[in-house]
Parts: sequence; structure tokens; C-alpha cells
Amino acid sequence: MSRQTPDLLPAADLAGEPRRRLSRIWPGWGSAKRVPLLIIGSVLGALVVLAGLLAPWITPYPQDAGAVVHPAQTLLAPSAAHWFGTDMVGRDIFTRVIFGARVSLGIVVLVLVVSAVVGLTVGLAAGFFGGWLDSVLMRVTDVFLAFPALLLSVALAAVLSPSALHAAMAIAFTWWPWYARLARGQAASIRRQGYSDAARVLGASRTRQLVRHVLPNAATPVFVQMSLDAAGIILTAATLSYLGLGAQDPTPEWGLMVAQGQPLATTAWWVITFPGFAILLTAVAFNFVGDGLQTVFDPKRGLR
Amino acid sequence: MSRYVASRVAQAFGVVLGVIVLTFVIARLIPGDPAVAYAGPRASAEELAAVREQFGLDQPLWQQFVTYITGIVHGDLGISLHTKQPVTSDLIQVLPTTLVLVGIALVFAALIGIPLGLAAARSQGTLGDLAAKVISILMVSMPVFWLAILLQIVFFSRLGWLPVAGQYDTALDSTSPLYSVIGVPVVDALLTGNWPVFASAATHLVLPVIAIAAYPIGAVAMVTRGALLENLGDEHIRMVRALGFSELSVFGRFALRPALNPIVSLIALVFAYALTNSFIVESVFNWPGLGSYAVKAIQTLDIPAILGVTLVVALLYVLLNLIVDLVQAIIDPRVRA
Amino acid sequence: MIRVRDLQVSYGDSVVAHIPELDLAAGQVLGIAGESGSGKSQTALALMGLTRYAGGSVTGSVQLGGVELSTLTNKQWRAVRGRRMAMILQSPRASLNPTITLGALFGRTLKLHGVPRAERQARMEQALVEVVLDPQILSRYPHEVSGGQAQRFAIALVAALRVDVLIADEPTSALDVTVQSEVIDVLRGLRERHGTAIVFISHDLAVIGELADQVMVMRRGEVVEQGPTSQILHEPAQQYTRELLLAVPVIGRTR
Amino acid sequence: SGKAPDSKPAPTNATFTYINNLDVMTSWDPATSYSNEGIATNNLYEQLTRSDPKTNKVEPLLATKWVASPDGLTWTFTLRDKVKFTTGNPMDAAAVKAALDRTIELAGGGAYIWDPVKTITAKDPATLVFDLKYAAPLDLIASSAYAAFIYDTKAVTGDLAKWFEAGHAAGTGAYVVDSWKKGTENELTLKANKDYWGGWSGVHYQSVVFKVVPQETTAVQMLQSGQGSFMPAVSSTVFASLKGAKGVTTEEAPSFQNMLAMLNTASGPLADVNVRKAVAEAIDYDGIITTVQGGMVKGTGVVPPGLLGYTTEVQPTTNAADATKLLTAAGYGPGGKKLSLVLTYAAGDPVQETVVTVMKANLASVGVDLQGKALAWETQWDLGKSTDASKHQDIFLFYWYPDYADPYSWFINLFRSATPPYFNLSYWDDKAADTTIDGLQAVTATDRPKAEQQYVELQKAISDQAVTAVLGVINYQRALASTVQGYVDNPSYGNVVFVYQLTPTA
Amino acid sequence: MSDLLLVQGLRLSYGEREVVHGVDLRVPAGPYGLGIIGESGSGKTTIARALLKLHPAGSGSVTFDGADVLALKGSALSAYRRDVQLVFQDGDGALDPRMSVLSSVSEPLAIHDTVPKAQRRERVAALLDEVGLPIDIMTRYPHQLSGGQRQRVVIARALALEPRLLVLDEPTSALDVTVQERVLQLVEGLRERRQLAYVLISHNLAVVDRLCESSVVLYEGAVMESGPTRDLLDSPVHPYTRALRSAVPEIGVHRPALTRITAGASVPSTGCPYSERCPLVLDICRAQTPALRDVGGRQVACHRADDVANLLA
Ligand SMILES: Nc1ncnc2c1ncn2[C@@H]1O[C@H](COP(=O)(O)OP(=O)(O)OP(=O)(O)O)[C@@H](O)[C@H]1O
Ligand SMILES: Nc1ncnc2c1ncn2[C@@H]1O[C@H](COP(=O)(O)OP(=O)(O)OP(=O)(O)O)[C@@H](O)[C@H]1O
Ligand SMILES: [Mg+2]
Ligand SMILES: [Mg+2]
Repeated sequence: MSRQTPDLLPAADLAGEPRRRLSRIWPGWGSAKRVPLLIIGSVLGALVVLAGLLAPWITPYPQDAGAVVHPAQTLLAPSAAHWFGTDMVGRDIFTRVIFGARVSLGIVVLVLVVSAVVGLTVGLAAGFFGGWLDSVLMRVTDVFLAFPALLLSVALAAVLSPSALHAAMAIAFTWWPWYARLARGQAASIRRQGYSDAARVLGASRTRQLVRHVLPNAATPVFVQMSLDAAGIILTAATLSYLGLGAQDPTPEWGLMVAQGQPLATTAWWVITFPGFAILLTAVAFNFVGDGLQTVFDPKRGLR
Repeated sequence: MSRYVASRVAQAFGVVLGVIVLTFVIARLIPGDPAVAYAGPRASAEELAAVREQFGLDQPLWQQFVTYITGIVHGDLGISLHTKQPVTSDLIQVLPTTLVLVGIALVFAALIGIPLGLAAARSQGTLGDLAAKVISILMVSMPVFWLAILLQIVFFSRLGWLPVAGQYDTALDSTSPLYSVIGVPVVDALLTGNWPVFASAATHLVLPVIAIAAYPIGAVAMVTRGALLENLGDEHIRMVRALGFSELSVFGRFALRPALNPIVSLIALVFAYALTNSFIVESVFNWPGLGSYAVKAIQTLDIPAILGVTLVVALLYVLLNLIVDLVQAIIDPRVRA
Repeated sequence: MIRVRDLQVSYGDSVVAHIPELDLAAGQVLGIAGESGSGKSQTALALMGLTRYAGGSVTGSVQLGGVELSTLTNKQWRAVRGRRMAMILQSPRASLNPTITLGALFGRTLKLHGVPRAERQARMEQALVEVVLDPQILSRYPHEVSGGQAQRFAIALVAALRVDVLIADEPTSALDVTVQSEVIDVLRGLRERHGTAIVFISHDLAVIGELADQVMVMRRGEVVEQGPTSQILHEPAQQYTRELLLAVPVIGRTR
Repeated sequence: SGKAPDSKPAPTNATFTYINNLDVMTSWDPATSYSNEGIATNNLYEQLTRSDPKTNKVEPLLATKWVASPDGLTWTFTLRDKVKFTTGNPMDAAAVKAALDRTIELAGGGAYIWDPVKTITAKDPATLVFDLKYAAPLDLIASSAYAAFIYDTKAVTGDLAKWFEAGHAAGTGAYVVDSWKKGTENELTLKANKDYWGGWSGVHYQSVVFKVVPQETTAVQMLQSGQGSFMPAVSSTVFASLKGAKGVTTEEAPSFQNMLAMLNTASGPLADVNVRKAVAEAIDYDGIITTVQGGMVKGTGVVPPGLLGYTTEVQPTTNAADATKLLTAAGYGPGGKKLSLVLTYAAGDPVQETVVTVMKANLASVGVDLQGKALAWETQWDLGKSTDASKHQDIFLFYWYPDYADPYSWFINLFRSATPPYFNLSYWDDKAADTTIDGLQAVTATDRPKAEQQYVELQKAISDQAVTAVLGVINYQRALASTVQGYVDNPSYGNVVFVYQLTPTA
Repeated sequence: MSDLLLVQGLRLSYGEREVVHGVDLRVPAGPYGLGIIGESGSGKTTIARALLKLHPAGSGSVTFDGADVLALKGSALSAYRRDVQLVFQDGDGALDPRMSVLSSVSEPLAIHDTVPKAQRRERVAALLDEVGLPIDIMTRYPHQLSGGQRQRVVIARALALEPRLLVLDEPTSALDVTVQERVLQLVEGLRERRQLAYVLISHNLAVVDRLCESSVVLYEGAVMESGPTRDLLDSPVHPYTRALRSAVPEIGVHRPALTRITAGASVPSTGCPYSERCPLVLDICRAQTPALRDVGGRQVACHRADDVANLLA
């Protein structure tokens, strides 16, 4: 790391040169280790994902995630039989919270995939080709950006009836412009980078330039942003459900569970506490990971 | 600069037009006959025809769009199906409440978030920095409806320190009646010098403001920290240190100013977020603002009201973005170039 | 003026600069030469007490006019930086705050060092004239001036502070040859008119040769050779110094 | 009403705050008003009489006494002297006649209660004579919570209905409108009617505020903090927790209000009676009662206990196996179509929400997908009574309570055919039932046992046809601030608090 | 000797602003070096980019091996880009940070499919060897290389297609003297081994002196003087060339203080672009733009060229 002529050094010595920039390749776990939050976030996030995947096997009453009621067991306080207590129709809250991971993660994945694909496509096209295409695409993006997701969900709920899927669609509809903007900025700056010109000089076709050079380099910040956004999407989806525009009972969606338990906040605290905590935990996990990734990729900046 | 302003204003107009087109399209997508919704289900065919004519629903779509635009230009957003009042006057009534709530929350976000980010940046890499970061992340990760309920339970039910909901204690109306100026009790009380009501209104503000401000505080702190760190490593900071400036000036004057840009652009984002959150916070704390109005409109499928809210929110957003861009151009001359 | 003993700059476990001994009298110019990464800038930062802000640590002794600098507190340092000792950084444009005009920075700096308001304008203009800059430049932002102008402005700024010691980190390598010689000229003027001691850093021995009284050659953080300029340039003792000399492109050497 | 012995000086300026989870005023016209606004209008207007189902007696109000002819066809009411409307006009026989004539003529809302009336005659300023087509309990009818208000038809010269809808009242009640702001938290404020015939000696609330607080948690907390005086319905768990809580008193009262699931007999999959039956049998009625924990008791037929025609012969039954069989026969379930149903209910009502959750589970267990749509009451009702049948829901969940202490209200409103639909949200059209219903009032007045039998028959028919599912009878669980003294629940006037009768304490 | 590259009257602009005002260049077949000298902002990079068709030409002609470059399209352009390669000023940015040295250097081979996949690795190894880099560097990423190494990777990549003309845009300005020396040696070696023709852009006369037969001196987008490098350096005629010449740092030589540049020093709208800074300026210089003309075996654009030439003689 120190005392070196820049030119004639053996390979091993150079490899450790501390030279990090945004959009460089993954700098390795060595740097990750210096970001405790990344580790914590990854572990938490992995737990949430695992919980979602293994839900049917690790929950005591898997059927409680669906349309069942147990009138005799309503609003039982947390106990050995019901770790998180039961809700107003006697369903096991622990079971529903664990299954809720599936719903939330499903929404997150859907929104991220859709908005990343759309956003990257639009953003890269705008940034790479520039000119009037850029202006048109970016103004359209601005319009969508100015449009509140909530209201769109209302429209979708009115047209197609409220559900988790439609909420996810509404979120994606207003989420992609962020990626479009980000990707456009990246593509435009990459286009100005020497290696873009270099590719042209070497005779690379536009497609090759986009796929081999622009996309991979523009994608990193988008991916980092996506991990930060996962938290925001979970919160937005929960908010929509809370307003009755998202998932509908008996879907074990965390925001919906909080909404249902709200009248009981003072009397049966466990009904809102655990799903609310699940939202918080998952959002924190994603934010930790996102922040950690950003720190690793761009140590100067840390958080956005 | 003036050319820059002009081009930004023109762009903003374009975006607003786009939003209007979009709302129009969505309004047409929502099923149901607005005439029936307005005239009521027992209306006769003639009455319906009259309503259709009155609202121009019998005209071709493009003409309806022209009418719609003309209406908007004249501040006419139609009649709410729920309140039966013009949406515009409804909005004028509810908007100040929300703006005051969100405005105060954002001011808090700046007053707490920026110093928090500054402190974290100063102590980069220490435990204090980590703590500040974790706190910020917790704040941005908190589901607002959950936070609002928790706040009520802790500060009202358990501790009894703060009122649970409402804008002020209406029992005061008999002893010190409140005169409406803009329709927001805190402001009205302040403007009319009604101190008992002002004190009550101020305490009623605390919990909703905390609930709304949580996300902005966290976000501003994170961005401030990041932007400062980005600048702190820069040569110009080394330069002012070499010139003998105190650490306070180095941070407060030289590092913060270029760092203000990302913070300012964040404000627009955070504003949009806070506005959405205010929808929920208002309903939990029973504040008669845009949020409550929107929630009611959603529940009653009051399409004109929903569209009005959409348009206002979008307009506010575009306006704020415009202001942000202009402020940025003032803060950082490179933006203008 | 400056007396350095066993100065060692390190980041974590790695030592990036080590100066066993260095003395610089008033009005003298010391040139520090060496390839990229040899520790020149780190040495300069250490002299200014700025290493810790970059996350490094310094051991050894640095004295300025008999006062030990290594034990100074933050506050005491501020009485040294900008008053007795100043520094021009390697990248001219990046070292100016992008959000304030050159004039604002200049004015604030003079105010900081107790120049009364009435005198400031005159002081600024005089300093600018010395580096051949139009005072109009004060109303410009850094991105509105060329690299050469930024570099000359930085020199004017520190010159106006009337410091005893000026450290100039590669003040010329970012510039065209034509502008380079002008900057050298300005520095020469400072030293002659105000008796300023100058530490002049460059990887180009030919440039150093124009100005310096003594030269220190560094490589990989260590001092390779140290001595009067003519001796180093004409009778270098070390192979590395010879390589460095040979690397300087000279017109008509080979074809 | 009892005056509470309290040593503390009573506040002279006390405000009674009624916390409601829904908007209060949907209609202002005392003739046609037929919805939640009863909680306010009953403090603005008065009827000729007031019924007390607990004592089974009818008490004087604007009428001081009344006599019926032996055949029950002529009723003579003597009006209270020196009563003025808040408009300043005198409340005399001519005014009362004008008001009731207008109500009958408009024929909206609860106006059907006057169906037996042939003519109304103002004999002299203090005497009003009703001639009936057939015998009917007119003293009881006159006490009705809806459509029996006495109001000033001369309040304005122009369009009276328009004037009312702008938020005006012209009654004789103890309170007058102070302000009304639709859609705001303090939707409606009433202030004392200084000229009230009852007078203001003693301690009374001087103003009434109707606060709209959709969130129950918030509402309860407001009550506890003294920002509210009364909550009409508290969910059972919260109710349990409020028992013995500081600053709050709880009241539990049986009611005439039941929760019904009206099944769409006219369109959609439920038009098939077997599918309706399957749905009715799939519902776990006992489970619902257990789940709402004291919020409801199990119902039998449509008529709740305590009213004429209550019967145990009709019982809702739960039989999932049978339901599955019926569905399979109708072509649904395994191998057949997937049955999905849309149920609408009122947003912000936690009890309904819980019930919907249970119903979803019940129906899911027989393979039916139930989609619950929470709507604002007005929207729910608007869609339900829409002339466009395609907008109709499959199941309409709501509460019903009688206008006066008599079961007739259910049958005439909910089960008699009507086009366009109004409250008959099952859209049931059964000519035989219609005929029976039309004769019910007369039979009641002349032959109670026969009336009772007819009510039971009707309920059997409704049950056989699975027109509605009786989910339970509400057990009112109310909460009051302990500063409120003298509250007595009157199930004839669902959720109404007669504020004038209450005594504020410090 | 026929010209490999012939540029005549090339004008280039950014939007409205013209930055290159009619430049002529001539490169015969290799081994041959043409130097372009000029201070920062004089339009050197813009010319280089225009030669590679990375920047649209305003007017003028560019002929390569008899073909009109400006009209090239499709496969002809692709073929041209195989024959002419550019080494960028900023070696750092010229390499995709996500591509290893191997993939970077083999990219042109993949694009033009000149070498079968299986042999590409071998070919890359040979190229790296040619530019003096160890083979094991192949698996590294740009950020793991030093500035000099990066610049040599860029050169290796440019050589992969065996170009006939190389355009080197300040290949060493980002490097310190020791590294610069190695890169210059490399170019010298290639020139002989590969019979390479190249255009070398630099602001350092000494560098050009070492590698170029002839040179062009640019000032503000216009040619001030051009001719055999030797002549330009030994007896510069144009006052700007003279200033440049005397500004070259040399060990043991004190450079004279140059013409003082004032802060407002701008390019005059009429007349000789150098007139603001010129010590020999006359009224005519401010009024009339001097044309290039033959003065003592080279081309000079100066009204006082004869005076200077006489002075020298
Ligand atoms: N913050 C730091 N942490 C660790 N090592 C550092 C840090 N800053 C600089 N170094 C290392 O210190 C060594 C000396 O750097 P320095 O900047 O003094 O070189 P220099 O001689 O000024 O080179 P140049 O001519 O490129 O400016 C380098 O190897 C560099 O990698
Ligand atoms: N993208 C651009 N847009 C507008 N003007 C530009 C752009 N790039 C360069 N210029 C301008 O064109 C002129 C010529 O620039 P060019 O980069 O060709 O100079 P150069 O001789 O290569 O300078 P250097 O030695 O600094 O690399 C300069 O005045 C520059 O400011
Ligand atoms: Mg350095
Ligand atoms: Mg260039």
C-alpha cells in the first residue's frame, strides 16, 4: 500500500492500492468488513427472506395465514402457544407476521424489477442517445415523478379492485422515474468517459456499447439505490394497505395487520406491535444493506 | 441566470401540462357515470341529460379535455360528489392545515437533521457517527402510521403529557373564542394574539409533527452527512484549513455550502414523502387537512375530489422542484452553466 | 526558519514519508523532487499540520522560528497557518471552493488574519497585480477561470498574507510550459521582495533547478539525496537522481 | 332525568361532545331525513310524543295528551301551549298539520309510518285530529325517530328543502344550529335555544359538538382526556378495557339494532336461491358472536327480542357440508366455476370489519371467495340503491333499527319490493310477502296475535328464501365521560343522546 | 511519397462556437511522426477526435489512403477504424473500469473478429509483451494498475488491430517524468518495429522533438507555424513558437519571464489570434488575420515573419 513506484511493481503489491470510486467493481469483502451495518443488514435481510421462504415449515399454524378464524381464541395475549398472541379473529399473529414476509418481499421484488427494467431502459436510452429523445423522455419522466403514487393506487383500486398486486403496480408506476433519472445521469456521464469513445474508436456497434459498457457501469448505482429503495417500497406498500388500497384480508400483509389492529392499540398491544416491528425491521435491514453497499462502493459518501 | 430561470419555468409548465393530461386520462379510466354520481341514483333521464350538458359530458372527448383544461385555468376543479361543494373551495379550506403541518415538520427536519448530519460527519468513523447513522436509518425505516399510534400510546395513554388528537382544545372556544384567519388554529391564534388557544394548539402540534418529521429528519441527516463527507475530502477544504480557518468555519461555511445542493434537492423528495405521510398522520390525529380530505375522497370514490387532490399535490411538487432548482442555482453557480 | 528532525508521516502501518533532517533559512528555496507517490505532498501536509485531517499521523519534530509545531493545539495552529506559514495545493482549481467567488474567499481570509476592512481591497489588488491578474477576477467563480489563473490566484492569496514560509506543492505541473515560467517568476519575486522562504515541490528537476537553492530528492517516502541545487543537478551521488535527471525531456537529446 | 348530587359547582358553559366515527349530517330535511343524522336532528326537533320501550309507554312531548276513539280510527292530540319554533313562528295545530302533511307528501325516508293516516285536521290551535284509514298505534307512530318531527314549514318563503340542505333547522328543540362544516372534525355545533319551552333553569349543556373521529383509538383517548363526552359504539375489547377506567363510564344496553347481510336476490350468482342458502349456511353465526366478544348477541329471525313478532322458530343455521353440497349442485366448487362475491360494508366500523373477516374465512372454507369492500356509508348505499343493477353488490352488510318500537320498519323498508331500490337491498320481489306487509299495520292495531303470527310467517319465508342473513343483534356498548350525569339509553332512538336531559358536572 | 493522411482546411465547432479554424495536416506512410503542439484549449484533442470521426467536421476534407474519411459509413467506417487508432489523453478514463485487461485488450479482436476466440488470449499476451507489460497483468482491473501501466494497456489495445496510423493525444501529460520516459521509449520502439505512422499531440516541445519529423504549432485553433520539427525548434519564426521554445524547462537554464498574460487575455475577434500576447505586435496584426505562407522552408502565419527571419539570419 505504501512506498511504491507506480510502474514497475510486482502484481501482488498493486492489487491492494486503495483506489475506490463509485461504479467500480465490487471491492471485495475486505472493505465490506469495515461496514458493520452492511453485515448486520445482510444478516437481518437474510433472516427475513428465509422466514418468507420457509414460512409454511417454521410457523406453528400455517393455515392461519389464509382465510380461517378461530372465534374461541380471539385476542389472546402472547404465550407459549402463540408467541405474538392472536388477532381479533383468533389467528396466530406469529404465523401471519412470518408469512407477511412473503407478501412484502414479493411486492418489493415486483416493484424493483418492473421499475428497474423500465427506468433503466428509459434512462439509458435518454442518456445514451441524448438530443431530443433525451428531452422528451426526461419530461415524461418528470410528469410521472410529479404524480403521487397514492392517487394512482386509488385509481387502480377503483378500476381493478384493491389488492397487493395492484398496489405493487401502482408503486412501480411512480417508482421507475427515479431509476430513469439515475440511469440517465450515469449513461450521460459514461458517454462522456473515455472508454465509451474508446469503444467507438474500436468500431463497437451502438448495441455493443450499450450492453457491454453503459449498462454494466450505469447499473451499479442503480443497484445500490435499489437496496435503499426496498425499504421505501415496503413502507409505501404498507401505507397503501393501511389505507385499504393494498392487500385485503386475509392476506397477511403487515401494513394491513397494523390497520386492523389499530382500534385495539390500547387494549391488545400485540396486534399492531409485531407487524409494525416487522416492517421496521425489514426496512432497517434494507437500509443497512443499501447504506453499506454505498459506503463500500463509494466510501466518501456513505449514505445518500 | 434569467435564461436559466426562463427555461426551468417553461419546463415546469410542460410537466404540469403532462400531469393534467395524465389525470384526465385516469379520470376517464375510472368506471362509472359521473352524471349519475352527481345527480343521484334516482335522477330521471332528463335530469341526467341536464347534468351531462351542464358538465359537458355529452361532448366528444377532446372537447371535454379542452373544457377540463379551461376549468383548471380558471381554478375550477368541479364539484365534489361527497361535500357537494366546489373542489377548489374545499381544497382552499383544507390545504393550509396540511401545509402548516408539513411545513413545520420540514423546518424541524432541517433544524435537527442538518446539525445531526454535521455532527456525524465531523466524527466520521467513530461510535457517535455510527449511532447517528443508526438513528437516522431507524427514522427513515419507521412506518408512519405505526409511529403515530405508538406516539399516541406513549405520550398520551401512558405518560399523559400531550393531547391525543385534534388541533386545539375546543373547550377554550367559550373562554377565548378563536377567529379564523387562514383556517389553521395555530396560525390564527398567533395572528390574533389568542395565547390560550395558541398554547393549546402548539401542544396539539407536537405529536403529528414528530410523526411527519421523523422521515425527513433521518433523510436530511443522512444526506447532510454524505454530502459533507464528499466535500470534506476535497482539496478546497484542505485549502481553507491551510489558510488557518477554524474548524467551525471549515464545516459551517466552506463544506456545508457546496453540500447544501443535495440537501436542497432532497427537500423536494422529502416534501412529497411528508405529504403522503401527512395523509395518514392527519387521519390518526384527526386533522382536517388535505390528507383527511383525500382519505375521505378515496373512501367515497369522489373522483373530482381525488383528481383535485392529485393535481394540487403534483402542482406543489412541481413548484417546489422549480424553487429547489432556482435555489440551487443561487447556491452553486456551476448549476447555471 | 524551518527545522525538521526525524519527521515521519504514516497512515496506519505504512510510512509514506520520512525526513531525517531538513533546515531552511529565511529567503531560501528548498526544492523537493521525486516521482509520483514518493511522499512529496505528504511531507508538505505534515509541515502544515494537516496530516491528521487526512487520517494520518506524524512523529518527529518540526520547528518554525524556534517554536515546536508538533505539540501545538488546534487553536495555536490557527495562529501559524495563514499567518506564518501558508501552502498552495497541488490542484489549483479543485482547491478553490466552487460556491463562492474568488473575491469572497480572499476577503474572508484577509479578515480572518486581522486585515482591517479598509485595507483589504488594496491588499487584494496589489497581490493580484504581482501575479499579473486583473482584479476583475475577484468577482468570478472558480469554474470561470482557467487552471493557470486559478494557480496564480492561489499564489496571490498566500502572498497577500505575508507569511514567512510558503509551501508550493507542484504549482506548475498542471500548467502549460508558457504559463509555468510565469509562475516561477512570481515565486521568485516573492522571495526576493519579501524574503519568503519557499518549499517548492515538483517531479520535474528542470523546473526545480530554476528556483531552488537546495534540493531534496525523495523516493518511496525516503530521502534519496539532499544538497545544494548545483550539486544535485550536476553531480548527483545517487543512481535514482541520475535517472530522474535523465527522464527530463530535453530538446535535441535523441532522435 | 335524574339530577346528580354533586358538590362541585357545575360549569355554566358546558359543551357536550358527541364523538361519531362517521360524518353526521347526510340530509337536513326533517321530512325525509332517514340516516345517521338522527343523533343531531333529535336534539333540534321534537315529535308529538316520545316512546320509552323500557316501560312500554309513550310519553308526552309536544303533545301533552291524546285520546283515540274506541275503534282506533280517530286520534285527537292536545298540543303544548306557548311553544315557538326557533324561527319565531308559533307551534300550533295548523303548523303541525302543515309539517306532517309535507312529510307525508314528500314520502321520503321514514314517511311510510304515516301510511295509516287519511287526514289531519287542525280543529283549533291546540287540537289536532287524525283520521285513519285503518287502526294503527298512532301515539307510537308519532314518537318515531324519523319522519315524525314537527317543524316550521313557513321558515322561509322560497324552496324549503333547499334551505334545509344548506344546514338550517326549524324545530322546537332545546338546541339550534351554530355552525356546520361538512368534512371537518367538528362537523356540527349546536347551541342552546334560549326560548326553549322547557326552560334553562337547572344545569344543562349549553352547546353540543358533533365530532367526527374515524379512528376508534383516537376517539377513546379523546374521551379519556375530556375532549369528548360520548361515544355511541365502542368495540368490545376496548369496552372491556374501559370498564373501571378513570374519567369514563360505560353503558351496556340491549338494542333493537341488528346486523344484516342482505343477499342480492335479483342479480349475480346469488340470484340462485340455492347459492344464497349455501352462503347463509356457510356463515358461522356462533363464531361471529364469539369473535365480537359481547358486541352482539345471536339473532334469530329478522325481529330482535323485545319486539312484536320475535320468534325462536327461525334460527340461522351453520352447516358447511350442506353448503358445499348446494354449491356443487349449483355448479360451483371443485370441477365447477369459482364463486366470488363482493360484499360492501361501512369503512371505519371495526365490528363490521371483524365480521367480514370471519365471513371471508367461513366462505373460503366452502370454496367461495368473498371480497370485502369498505366504503363510506353514503357510497355504499348509493351503489346499493343504484338504478344500474350492474353496480349492485352481492352482499350488503349494514345495521337496521326501527323508527319506533315496532318491527314493521324492517319489513316495509327491507323486504317490501320497491323500484328503484331504496333500503330493500336484497332486491327481493315477492308479491305474497308484499301483500302481507302492506296489511301489517292494520292487523297490529286490531289483532296483535294475528300480527305476531304474520311476522313469524314472513320471517320464515325470508329465511327459506335466504333473503338475508341475520348476523347478530347489537349489544350497545357505549362510553361516556364521567362528567356526564343522567344518561339513559333509549333503544327506540338508536344512538341518540337527548342532551338537554343531561347534567354536566365538573 | 504518397500521403497516408491528408487534412485540409478542417474547421470544427462545439455548437455555435468554432474552436478549430481551418487546419491542414499531412502524414506520409510510416515510420513517420507528426507533432501537434499547442497550449491547453487550443483544439488539439478536438482535432484528434475529428480524425477518428468522434467529432463532426464543420468543413474541410480528411483523406486517408485516398479515401474521403468524412463520407465514411457502415463497413467502410469500421474498416477505417481498424486502420486508425487513438490513444486517449486520459488513460484512466479510456479503460472500462469493469473490464479486465484481458477483455479490454481483446475487445477490438472480438468486435472485428480478426482473431479466433481460442487464440485471443495468446494474442493479448503478445501485445502486452510488446508494450512491456507482464502477462499476469491480464487478470487485473484498471484500478489495480498504475498510470503508466494503464497508458500502456491503452496502447496495446490500440495496436491490437495493427493500425496503420496511431493518434496519440498527450499520452504522457498525466504521468510523471520517469513514467513519461518509459512511454516515449515504447513509442520509439514501435515506430521502428511496426513501421508506424502517428500523430503525436503534446504541449511539450521536447517530447515532440524526440518523436516527430514534422510539427504543427496551434494557437487558439489556428496553425501558427508548421514544418520540420528540427527547424521549428532550432529557429522558430512565429513569436508564439519562440515563446514556447524558450519556455521549455531545461536543467540549469533559467527561463526568461515571458510575455505577461493579463487576466482578461482573450482572443481578439479580428486579426491575429496571438496579437494580444505578442511582443512584436503591430497595428496590422490587430486588423488583419495573417495567412500561412512559406518562410524559410516552413509555413508561418505572421505578418512579421520576414522581420523575424531576417533577424535570425
Ligand atoms: N490518506 C491516505 N491514506 C493512506 N495512504 C496515503 C494517503 N494519502 C496518501 N497516501 C500514500 O502516500 C504516498 C505518498 O503520497 P504523496 O501524495 O505524498 O505523493 P506525491 O509525492 O505528492 O505524489 P504526486 O507527484 O503524485 O503528487 C502514496 O503512496 C499514497 O498512496
Ligand atoms: N464538450 C465541449 N463543449 C464545448 N466546448 C468544448 C468542449 N470540449 C472542449 N471545448 C472547447 O474547445 C476548445 C478546444 O478544446 P480541446 O479539448 O480540443 O483543447 P486541447 O488543445 O486538447 O487542450 P488540452 O491541452 O487542455 O487537452 C477549448 O476552448 C475548449 O474549452
Ligand atoms: Mg503530490
Ligand atoms: Mg486535449
